[in-house]
Amino acid sequence: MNEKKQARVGVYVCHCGSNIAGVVDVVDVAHWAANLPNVVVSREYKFMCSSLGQELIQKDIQEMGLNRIVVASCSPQLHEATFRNACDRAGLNPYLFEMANIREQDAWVTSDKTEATKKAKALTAAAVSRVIHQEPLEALLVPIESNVLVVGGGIAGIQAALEIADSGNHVYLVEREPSIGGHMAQFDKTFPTLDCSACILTPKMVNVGNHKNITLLTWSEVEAVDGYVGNFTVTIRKKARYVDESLCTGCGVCQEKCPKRVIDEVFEAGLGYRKAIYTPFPQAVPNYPVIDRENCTYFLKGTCKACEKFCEPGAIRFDQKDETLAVKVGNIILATGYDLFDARRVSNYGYGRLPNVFTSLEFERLTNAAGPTSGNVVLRDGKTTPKSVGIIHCVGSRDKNFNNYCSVICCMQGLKFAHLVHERTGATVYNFYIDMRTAYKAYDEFYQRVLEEGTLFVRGKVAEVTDAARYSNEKGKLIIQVEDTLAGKQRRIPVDMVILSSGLQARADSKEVAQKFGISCSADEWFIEKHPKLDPVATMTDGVFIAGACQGPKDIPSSVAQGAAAAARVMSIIGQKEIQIEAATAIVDEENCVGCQQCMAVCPYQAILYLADKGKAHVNEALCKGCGTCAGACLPKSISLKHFTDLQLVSEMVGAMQTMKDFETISAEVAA
Amino acid sequence: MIEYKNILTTCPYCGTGCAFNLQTLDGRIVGVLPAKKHVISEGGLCIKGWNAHDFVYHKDRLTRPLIRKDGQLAGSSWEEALTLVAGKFSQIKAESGPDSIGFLSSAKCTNEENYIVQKFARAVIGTNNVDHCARL
Amino acid sequence: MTEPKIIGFLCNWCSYRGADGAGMARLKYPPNVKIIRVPCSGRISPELVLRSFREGADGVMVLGCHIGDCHYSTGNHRTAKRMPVLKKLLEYAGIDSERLYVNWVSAAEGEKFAAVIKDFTEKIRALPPFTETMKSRKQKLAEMKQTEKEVEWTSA
Amino acid sequence: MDKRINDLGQIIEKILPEVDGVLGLKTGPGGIVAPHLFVKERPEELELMAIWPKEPLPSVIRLIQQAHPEAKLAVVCRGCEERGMVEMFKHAQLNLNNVTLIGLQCTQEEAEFCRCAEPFTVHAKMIVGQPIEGVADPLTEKIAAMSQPEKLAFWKEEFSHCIKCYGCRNICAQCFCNVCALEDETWVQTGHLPMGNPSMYHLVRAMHMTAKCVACRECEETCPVGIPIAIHFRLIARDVKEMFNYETGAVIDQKPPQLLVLEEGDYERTGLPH
Repeated sequence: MNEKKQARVGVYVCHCGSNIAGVVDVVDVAHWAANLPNVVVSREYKFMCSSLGQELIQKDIQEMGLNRIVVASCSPQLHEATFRNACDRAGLNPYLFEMANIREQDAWVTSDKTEATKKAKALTAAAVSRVIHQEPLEALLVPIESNVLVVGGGIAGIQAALEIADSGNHVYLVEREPSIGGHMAQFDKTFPTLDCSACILTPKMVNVGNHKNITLLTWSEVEAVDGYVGNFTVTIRKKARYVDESLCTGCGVCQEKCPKRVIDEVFEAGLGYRKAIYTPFPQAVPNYPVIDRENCTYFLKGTCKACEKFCEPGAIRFDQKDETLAVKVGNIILATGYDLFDARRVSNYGYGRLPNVFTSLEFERLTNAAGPTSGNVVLRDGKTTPKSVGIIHCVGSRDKNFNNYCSVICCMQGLKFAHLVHERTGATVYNFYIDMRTAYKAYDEFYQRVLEEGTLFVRGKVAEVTDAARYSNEKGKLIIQVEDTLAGKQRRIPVDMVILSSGLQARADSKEVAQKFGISCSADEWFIEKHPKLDPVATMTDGVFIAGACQGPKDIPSSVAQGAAAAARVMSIIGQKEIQIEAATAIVDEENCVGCQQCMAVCPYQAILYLADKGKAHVNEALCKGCGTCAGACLPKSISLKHFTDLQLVSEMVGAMQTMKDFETISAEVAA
Repeated sequence: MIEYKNILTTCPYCGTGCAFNLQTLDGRIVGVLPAKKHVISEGGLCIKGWNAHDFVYHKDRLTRPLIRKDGQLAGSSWEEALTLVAGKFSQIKAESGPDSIGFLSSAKCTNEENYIVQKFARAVIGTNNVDHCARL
Repeated sequence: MTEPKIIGFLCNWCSYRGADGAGMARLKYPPNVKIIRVPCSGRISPELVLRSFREGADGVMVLGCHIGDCHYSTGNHRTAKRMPVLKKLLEYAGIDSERLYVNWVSAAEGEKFAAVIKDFTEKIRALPPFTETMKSRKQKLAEMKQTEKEVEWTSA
Repeated sequence: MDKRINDLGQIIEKILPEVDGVLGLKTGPGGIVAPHLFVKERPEELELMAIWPKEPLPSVIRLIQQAHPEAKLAVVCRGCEERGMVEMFKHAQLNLNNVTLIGLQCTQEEAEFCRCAEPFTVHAKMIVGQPIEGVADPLTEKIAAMSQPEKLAFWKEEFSHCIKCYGCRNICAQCFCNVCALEDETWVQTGHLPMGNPSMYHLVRAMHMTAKCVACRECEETCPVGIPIAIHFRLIARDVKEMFNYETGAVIDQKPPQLLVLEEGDYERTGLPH
C-alpha cells in the first residue's frame, strides 16, 4: 500500500512523426496527463522508440526517481520489449512499465481529431491508473538437460535421433516394436523415384544401432512423463524379450529351430509367417529376437525350450521380467506415426470377405522381394498372376462416413502400385480416383509416366466391389461398380484383383499418448502443432515436439524433413543452456485457497497441482504459460495472474471510464 | 467422541432480541445459525448477528485487564485493576464532583448488566451521565 | 445526446492483434470503445464485466480467438461457457443482454474487428444511457428536486 | 404424528452403533429446531429428533468432516441437501465415501413451502417416506414472463430493500470459500446502503451459483427482507441444463460444465456468434 502511495509515474506521449501527432493533439494529451494522480512528469517527443526517446526515459528514471513508466505510442506488440529494456537499463524492473496504444487503436482508426485526442487521454489515463498497481516481477531461469527422448523409431524418429546424436547430444530412442524401421521397412519401392525402400532405410537403421550417442530401447514403451521443458523425467517400461541382449549374437539359429509358426499380422500384414521367437525382418535393428509369450510353446505348455537348447551363447532367459527405467531428458520428440485405415470398415469394398481384395500394405508385402511371395504379384491362392487389377484410391479418406481429410499419400501410392503391377505382371491396370493429387517435386511427372505406360484412369468414387456376376465376362471376377464422372455414366469393370489404397489415420492410442505428454489432439485425433504454418513441429507444451505422420498424413520426404526440423528446434533449445520461464504466471494465495480444484480443471497445461496434505492448489511456474484462465474461474479469487491481477485490470478500466465520464460532464456543462 | 450441538441464545448486539443457535464442535464455537421458528427473528439475522461469534477466539480479544504503566500496557489482575479504577473514581468525584464522570455501557452486555451500570452511575457515583449503544 | 461508453476486453493473441490490424489498414471506426488487453479471453471473469457496468459502461465487449484457435488451446472454451450464462443473468436482472457482446476476432480479421465495433457502438447508441436506466426512483426524485432548486435559485 | 419421524428414528437407532455420529435435527429449548449430531453414547437424545424446519445440513457435515476427516458419519438428507452434498463432493469439499446418506422424502406441504421441483432423494441408500412429484415455482414463472423493464423495476425494488447482512451467502452450503469475492472492495462497494444498481453483490453471487445452486431455498428463507434471491439461480440453472446438459446434484461423477471443454454441440446451444 505504501509503495503505491509513493508511485512516481512518468508519462511519455509519442508523436510517431505525424502518425499520431497528425490526428491526436499530443501536446494537449501530455499537458493533461501531468495532472493525473501520481504523475510526476509528462512529456511528448517526436519518436519515443528512437535511442534519444529511450534515453529520455532512462534519464528521468535516474534523475527524478521515477518508479513507474507509461508510454503512449504504438501497439505493445511492436515496442513493449523496447521500452521494457530501456527501463531495465535504467535499473527499473521492466514490469513497472505500461503502454497506451494510441496509434493502431486510436490515431489510425479515428477520423475526428477532437475525439481521437479524447480517446488518447482515456487510454493514457487507463495506463497510468493501471501502472500504479503493477509490481516488479523476475523471470525464472532453469537449466536445460541436454538428453533428448525420441518416441517412435520410424523414419521420422530415426532422422530426428540421428541429427541430435550427431550434434553430440545423447538420445533415448524408444520403439514399441522389437525393431526400428516403422512402416517404411515394410515397403518395397518408394515413390516417385522407385528406390528400394530397404536399401535407403537400412543404412540409417544400422547407424542408429551403432551410434555412441543413442540409447536404443526397442520393445519398450513410455509409461509416464513428469516435469517441464529442460527437466523431464520419463519412465520407460522395457518389456521382457526373454533374450539376454548382452549375450545374443543375432545368429538366428533360435528362429530356425523354433517349431512354432505364427501368422505375422504386424510386419507381413497377415500374409506371411514368423516363429514364436522372431525378429520382424532380417535387417532388424537391433537384431536380437523376441519371444512372443502368447504363442511360445514353452510359455503355453511348459515344455519345448528348443531355442534354449540350440542357443550357443546361452542367451535365452525364460525368467526375464519387464524392467522399468527412469531417464532425465530436456526435450521430447514424438514420432509415433500412423495406423493404416482398416479397410474392413468400408464393407462394400469387400475386404476380408472377397479374397482377392488386398490392402495397400498387403500389396507392399506382395511386391517385396523379401516378402511372402518373393516379390511375385499373385492372387490369394499364391500362384495365379492377375490379368487385370483395379486400384481404388481414397479408401476411408475424403469420406463423410469415415475420415474427412485427404490422406495425402494414397494417390502416389496408387500410381506406384499401378506401375509395379504393370512392370511385374503386364496386367491391365485401372485406377479409380476422386481427384488426382500429385503435388511436390517429380510427383506429377511420375503420374505422366504411369499414364504413358497405359494404366487406365477412371474418375469417380467406387460404389461397390462384388463377385456377383451379371454378365458372362464377369464370371469368376471381381466387379468394380463405379460412376465414371468424366464420361457421365455407370460402369462395371471386371478385374482379377483389387487393391485398396487405404488412408492413414491417427494411432488408436493417440489420445492416451497425447495426454501422457501433455499435448492435444484434433478431432481426427492427430497431434496438434503449435501453429499450423509457422510452428509445425512444436506443440503447445514447451519441450515436446512432434514429427512425421503423428501430426497428420505425410509421405516419406515430409516425415524426414519434420524429423530433422524437430531435431533442429530441440538443438536450438539445448544450445541456450538455460531457459527463461514466463514471469507473469499464476500464483495461489494458499491461506485463502479452499481447495475446490476448479483452477486445476480449467488449466490447459496441467500446471496446477493439488497439495493433498494442505488441501490447497499450487502452481508449477515452469509449466504455467500465463493465460489466466484459472484466475477467471476462481470464485474467491485466491489464484491470480501476475501482471494481470484483478486490481490492475479494474484500475485500468476505471481509469478509462473515469476519463470518459469526466468528458461527458464537461460537454454537458458546455452545452448548458 | 465427536460432539456437535447447537446452543440457542439471544443476539447481544441490539435491543431487537433476535435469536440464533451457536454451533459448537468439540466444545468450540464454530458458527451461527439463525433460529427459524423464533418468534422475533423468524430465521433472519443482520450482519452483526451473523458475525456475533467472531470475536470469541479472536487473537486481539482482551482476556484480562491491562494497566498502562510507564506508557506501556501491561497485564494485571482483576483485583489490582478494580482497586485502581475505584480509587480513581473516588479521587475524581472528590476533586471535581460526580457529574465529571460519565458512563457508556455496551450492547454486548445483557439487560441486567446494563441495569447495574445505570444503577452504579446514579446510586454510587451520583450522576445521570449514562448512555449506551443498546438502545438501537 | 451522450456518447456511449464502451469497454472492450480483448485477448492478446488474436483480437488485440486484429484491432492492431484494423489500425494498420487505417480502417475507421467510432472511438467509443476503450480496449483492455488480457492474455486470454479465459482470463475475463464475469466480475470484471459486471464491475465495468457498475462503473457506468454502456456496453462491454469480450473478444477472443476463434474456438479451436486459442493460443492457450482451450482458454476461450471458458469464455464460451461463462459469457452466455452472464448474458442470460443480465437478461433476468432486467438489463438488456445486448449490452454484453461476445465474439471471436482473429489476428487476421482487422476488417471484421472494425465492423464489429461499428455495429456494437450503433446498437448501444440506440439504447438509453446505462446509468440512467439503473437509477432508482429515489435517486431520480432527488435529482428532480436538485434541478428545481437550481431553477428557483437562478430565477431568484 | 408424522410417521417419518418414527421410521427415521428406527433407522438411526440401527446404524448409530456403526458410525461416529448421525447428523440430523433436534428440538431444543422453546421448540427451536437445530442441527445435531446424534452419537451412540447418548441414544436418548433421539427422543427429541425433529425433521422440520429443515436446516443447512450439508455445511454442517462439511464442518464436522473437516475437523474429523476419518470419521464415519451419516446424515439425514432431503433431496436438496443430498444434491448439495453431491456438489460439495465435486468441489472436493466433502468425502462422500465416509458419509452414509439417509434419505428423507418431503411431503407435499413441505415441497410447496420450498416451491421445490425435486423434493426427493435419489442417491441415498436408506430412504424414509414416499417420494412425491415436485411443484412448479409460480414466482419464478411470473418473473421469467415479465418484460425487460418490468424485470428491472422488480429487481431494483427488491434489491433496494437489501441490508447486506450476507445471510444468503452465510447460510448457503455451496458458499464454502475461505474468503469471499463479495467482501472484496474490488467488486462490491462496502459501506453503502441501499446498494447501487446494478447490484454487484447479487449479480456476482448469481454467477458464482451457476451450476452450484441446488434449490434448497435456504437463502430466501433467511433473508430478513424477503428477497426471492434464488430466482436468478433457478433461471440460470435452466439455461445451464439446456446449453450444457448439466443438473446440479443429479449425477455424482458428472463434472460441472465450466470445468470441461466444449463438447460436440455445446457451442451451438450457447447462442454465441459463429
